[in-house]
Amino acid sequence: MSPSDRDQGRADAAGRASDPLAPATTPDDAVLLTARGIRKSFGDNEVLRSIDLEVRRGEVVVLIGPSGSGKTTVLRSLNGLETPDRGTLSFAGGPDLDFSTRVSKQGRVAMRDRSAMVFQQHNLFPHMTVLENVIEGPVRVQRVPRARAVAEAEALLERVGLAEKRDEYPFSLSGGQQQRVGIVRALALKPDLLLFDEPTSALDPELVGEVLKVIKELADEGWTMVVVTHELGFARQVADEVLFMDGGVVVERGAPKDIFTKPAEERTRRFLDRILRPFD
Amino acid sequence: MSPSDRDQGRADAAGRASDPLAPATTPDDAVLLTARGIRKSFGDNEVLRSIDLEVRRGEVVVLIGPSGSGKTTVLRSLNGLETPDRGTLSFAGGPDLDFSTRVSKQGRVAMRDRSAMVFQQHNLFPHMTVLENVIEGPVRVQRVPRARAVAEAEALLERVGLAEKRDEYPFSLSGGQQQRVGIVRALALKPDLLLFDEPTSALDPELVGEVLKVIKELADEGWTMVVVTHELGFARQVADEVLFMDGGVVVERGAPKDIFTKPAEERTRRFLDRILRPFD
Amino acid sequence: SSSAPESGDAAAGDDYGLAKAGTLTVATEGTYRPFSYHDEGSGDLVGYDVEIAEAVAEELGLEIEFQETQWDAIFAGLEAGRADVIANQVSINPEREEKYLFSSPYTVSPSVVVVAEGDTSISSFDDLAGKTTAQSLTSNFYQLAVDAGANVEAVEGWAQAVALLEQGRVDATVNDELTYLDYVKENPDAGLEVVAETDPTQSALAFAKDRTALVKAVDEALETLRADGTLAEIGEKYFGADVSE
Amino acid sequence: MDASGWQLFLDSFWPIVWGGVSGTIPLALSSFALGLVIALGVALARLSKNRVLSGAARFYISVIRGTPLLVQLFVIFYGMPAIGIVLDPWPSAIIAFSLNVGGYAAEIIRAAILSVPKGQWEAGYTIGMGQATTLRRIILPQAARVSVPPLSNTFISLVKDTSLASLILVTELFRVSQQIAAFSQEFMLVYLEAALIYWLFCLVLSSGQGMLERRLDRYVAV
Amino acid sequence: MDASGWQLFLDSFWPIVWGGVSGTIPLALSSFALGLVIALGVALARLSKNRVLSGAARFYISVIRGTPLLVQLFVIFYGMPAIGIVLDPWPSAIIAFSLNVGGYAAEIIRAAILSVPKGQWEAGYTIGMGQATTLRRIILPQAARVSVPPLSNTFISLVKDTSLASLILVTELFRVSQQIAAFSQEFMLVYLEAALIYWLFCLVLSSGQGMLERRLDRYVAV
Ligand SMILES: Nc1ncnc2c1ncn2[C@@H]1O[C@H](COP(=O)(O)OP(=O)(O)OP(=O)(O)O)[C@@H](O)[C@H]1O
Ligand SMILES: Nc1ncnc2c1ncn2[C@@H]1O[C@H](COP(=O)(O)OP(=O)(O)OP(=O)(O)O)[C@@H](O)[C@H]1O
Ligand SMILES: [Mg+2]
Ligand SMILES: [Mg+2]
Repeated sequence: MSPSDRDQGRADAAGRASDPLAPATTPDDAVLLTARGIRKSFGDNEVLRSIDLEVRRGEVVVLIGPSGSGKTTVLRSLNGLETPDRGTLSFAGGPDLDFSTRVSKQGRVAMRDRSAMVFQQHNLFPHMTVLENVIEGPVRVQRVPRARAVAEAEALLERVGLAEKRDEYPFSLSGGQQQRVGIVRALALKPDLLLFDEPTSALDPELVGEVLKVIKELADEGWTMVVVTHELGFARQVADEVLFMDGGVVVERGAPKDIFTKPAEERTRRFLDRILRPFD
Repeated sequence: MSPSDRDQGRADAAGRASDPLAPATTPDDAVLLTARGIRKSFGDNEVLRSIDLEVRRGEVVVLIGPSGSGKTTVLRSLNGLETPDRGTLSFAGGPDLDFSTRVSKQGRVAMRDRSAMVFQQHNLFPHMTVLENVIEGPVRVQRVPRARAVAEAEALLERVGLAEKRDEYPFSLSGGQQQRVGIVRALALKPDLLLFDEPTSALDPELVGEVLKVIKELADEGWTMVVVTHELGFARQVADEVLFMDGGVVVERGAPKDIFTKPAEERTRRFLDRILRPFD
Repeated sequence: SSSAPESGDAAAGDDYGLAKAGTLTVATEGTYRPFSYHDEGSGDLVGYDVEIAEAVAEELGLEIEFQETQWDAIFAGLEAGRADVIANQVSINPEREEKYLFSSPYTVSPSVVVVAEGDTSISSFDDLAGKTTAQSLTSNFYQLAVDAGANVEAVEGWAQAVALLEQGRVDATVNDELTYLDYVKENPDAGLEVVAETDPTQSALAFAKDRTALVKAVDEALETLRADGTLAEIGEKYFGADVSE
Repeated sequence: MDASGWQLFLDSFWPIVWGGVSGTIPLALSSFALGLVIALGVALARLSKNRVLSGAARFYISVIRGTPLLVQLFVIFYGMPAIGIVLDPWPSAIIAFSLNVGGYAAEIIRAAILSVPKGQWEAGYTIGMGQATTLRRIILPQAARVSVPPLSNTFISLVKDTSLASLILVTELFRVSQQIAAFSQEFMLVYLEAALIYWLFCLVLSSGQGMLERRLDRYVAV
Repeated sequence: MDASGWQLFLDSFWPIVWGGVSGTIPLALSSFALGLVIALGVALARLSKNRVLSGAARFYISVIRGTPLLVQLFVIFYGMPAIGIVLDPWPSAIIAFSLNVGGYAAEIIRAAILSVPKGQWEAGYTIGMGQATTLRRIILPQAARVSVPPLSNTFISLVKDTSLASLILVTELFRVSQQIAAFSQEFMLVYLEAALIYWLFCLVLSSGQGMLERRLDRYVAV
């Protein structure tokens, strides 16, 4: 990893304090992240069997696939929450990790700093208010001055319609509001890459829309993201590329309209059928 | 309540030991259940404000509505898990309850015996095998001889494709399988009325189909049921009547094709929009 | 280490190996009336043994400090070198003489068999055979009762033994005559009587094996106190009699 | 440890163990069994909607936990005769320890019952069971699993607390050690030996707990 | 209670309370505070992936819980001088009770840490925190809430267990009662009075617990 490249990215980020919701970089065709041959087993269970992935700046990649196919494990590997057994992961501007050899702690930390995850169950900190949740990362980890972190957090909350909730504890918010705070918490870190793991599947159906809307806006504004979701309609509108995973491999990948309308693989077709037409 | 009417019903039930999946009565136009002016408050929170409901034998009534609108509370009132503050509930063949006066314990028990509930979170007994879960009610409560209860349970499990799971504990089943066992457990009681509270909303999307399929088959076979669901496609296919609830009242009711295509009320339309087109 | 003398002090007790220089540290129960107890329950530490120890310390030109604890811990404290001496009616017996040094005795009193008034089935130590008595484990009396063939129930002290006797749950208790006398003085209606007594037992101050110099000095002090009538005086105060011989 | 100390250690070992086997263990086991029954009753009373019942249960728990066990033993053994109830040492000890366990375990059982999801009650009701049947067939078996670790702690404490029974004339492990210590005047050595033997007993009990937990865990994913 | 009994009760009340205020309470509070620190360390060691560390923690917990507190006190006060460590009664008592609390509370804290959903760790990591920061900022504040009730129980037990401190020359509530009982020979009455005073202390402590719980509960729905 080259620190100067890295600082470059940060400098971009710092320049946009006026609009904290804007992504770190403008969309272009530069590759942000390359993963090659990622493998991961839990005991005997081979969960990922050589996953390849490329994410360009400003691109939205959607992962779909049945339960247990390894989607979450892919995201967690990208965020450094899981250490693959093999394969390489490299971010433009570093780090560059090869998991066939022992990866240093710094390497994993550096990788984690490039991305931020939004979880299915939001995982907000219940003992902190909305604002405290959002500024915790910037203030404690990134050492941003508190006043600036608060100002940015307020702008972000405003943007997702939660300005007046800043001093509430998470328990008093609805599921959709909690999830939006989760997104803001990730955005406040100004990561290069946003990771979403089924951000709406724990929500009541009528709350799904408000969260998807925020994610769609982020996509439109040029944030780079990898999204695991079962909301196929959403995927079709937002994704630049869709990957269908099953049994730890990427079975098929392509533009959403291709995957959804004429899947090449029988497995993909069956999966889509089960979701789109559950009771025929 | 007239005991002889009631025994009549049971006698019907007893006559179908050979096909336990068949409903207690054949579909006809007789009203099975009438609810009038059901009200219920939790503290200051008026959750149900005069709900009227009529369910005919063999009919499928679907309740839809936003979170907190009182759908679950309606179902629970029908199953005697919740005691309304006011209103009347009467089953053909008894009991006939008026909640404006104090309702006897026997009355509530009698009402509960007429219906069985399938929960969102399945609520299987984790310490019992699949078979034990299913025969617990018949053997312990209805005093059915064990051998007969086992035979009927096996037939039911066979019918939903879970025959070979009879000796497994619930934790080792998938969500869809657990939910199907939950349905079998309710069926084994041979209730006159089946109540489903969002039976698929805790499931992975690709498991939803297998459960809805079973419910649809039950509907086709003439079981009487009240279903709370957000699966509008399913509701459209299966429901005889759809009720849209909001804020503790039934805002609109009618045939599914009417409700879904040309809702009379603005509130209904907005709700349907949020669910059907969450990200426009 | 513990015997380091303080320079300014008159070097009293230099050779005794005291736990705390210039101070005689005395272990005692503090809950054993009338030998070692608190005046009015929560007042000063007083009692026959306490005053004897105080007199000895004064005679030796030492400060005195009491360490109050249960019987089990008293001996542990002596062995750990935390206390220099035990003043708690420790009766001299062969097992103890093997482990500890003793001063010359300062209490000589018989042990008595106490029964509920009117119980005629016991009139001697031999009658205890097959009977049940209540004794505190740590006392010499326990051994006496066992030797007499009694079933011994171990209790924490005199008060519990008397309670059991009064409730009819044991037949007798063996104890020091002095304890008995003190009790009936306070509780004249207790309904107890003495039916037998032994030859007098001797109680003395107990020391760790290596404190010969201290024992020698204490013996001399006791001799002086005996000679000048102090021991007798203290006995008069607590028992109305000199019990030191 | 010198030779005579070692000899004393060896000579005392079996007598102390025997004190445990004949005193401590039967006393602890019987009090614990009885205590659990009391605790279940108290826990149910505490959970009941009846204010008098739940108030009485709270009071009971508060007194048992707020006062020293020693005094509880004294009251039962030395105090009850004042109102004409004279009990032998063993019954007194078992009653006192059961009542004590009853107070501590009641809170554990109550928490365990509350930890079973409400949906399990409702599932019981919807298949037609009454409250009592649901409790017995559905809730308690699940509560049992949750309460094994804290109840084991209570039991292990009880094993050591039974040493207080010597105060009311029950001979058990600790009393035997005290006797040996008093006669040998080797308090430190003998108490250390007693501690070692308590510890061995506790290790055995803990492994029993492990087995029980595994048995009760058979129906949950690990 | 007759007149002289009543008089004794009144005369003893303040001395016993004073024994509590000057002995029991400071001893219990300081040992508990120190014990919590030890417990946190032991709990973290027990949770660590390092086998030696977690094995040592297990052993420590097992010994502390498997042996009588009385022996632990004995060893520290009367045993340590044999290896040249001579401590005064109060320091000895505080060390012994802290180590004891450390063993019991370690398991409570461990369970409380484990009870915080794994997702909270991951949320900490994903905003860039390391393990130590996540533990301190995210996990422990949540674990605190869960552990207040069982820790209060430990504390209440400790309050009563401090009566053993009299063995090592610390004068506290129970010692004062023993002195009064020895003088008056009315042990039943005096011990009952001591129990009453312990109970009063515990009631005060429980209400403190209630306040603490309400404070910690402010961020959860009720
Ligand atoms: N920490 C773990 N230890 C052991 N096995 C694990 C672990 N995490 C995941 N697995 C296993 O890895 C497989 C893939 O899990 P993963 O969560 O990545 O799937 P997924 O595609 O996200 O599924 P879902 O749609 O249910 O979230 C599953 O079989 C799962 O049981
Ligand atoms: N036991 C209870 N005590 C207090 N309030 C309750 C209770 N049960 C339900 N409520 C309240 O009643 C209202 C209606 O709840 P209900 O569960 O019936 O709604 P619902 O339509 O089923 O919603 P959802 O789609 O989220 O399941 C809500 O405001 C809820 O908070
Ligand atoms: Mg997943
Ligand atoms: Mg509901």
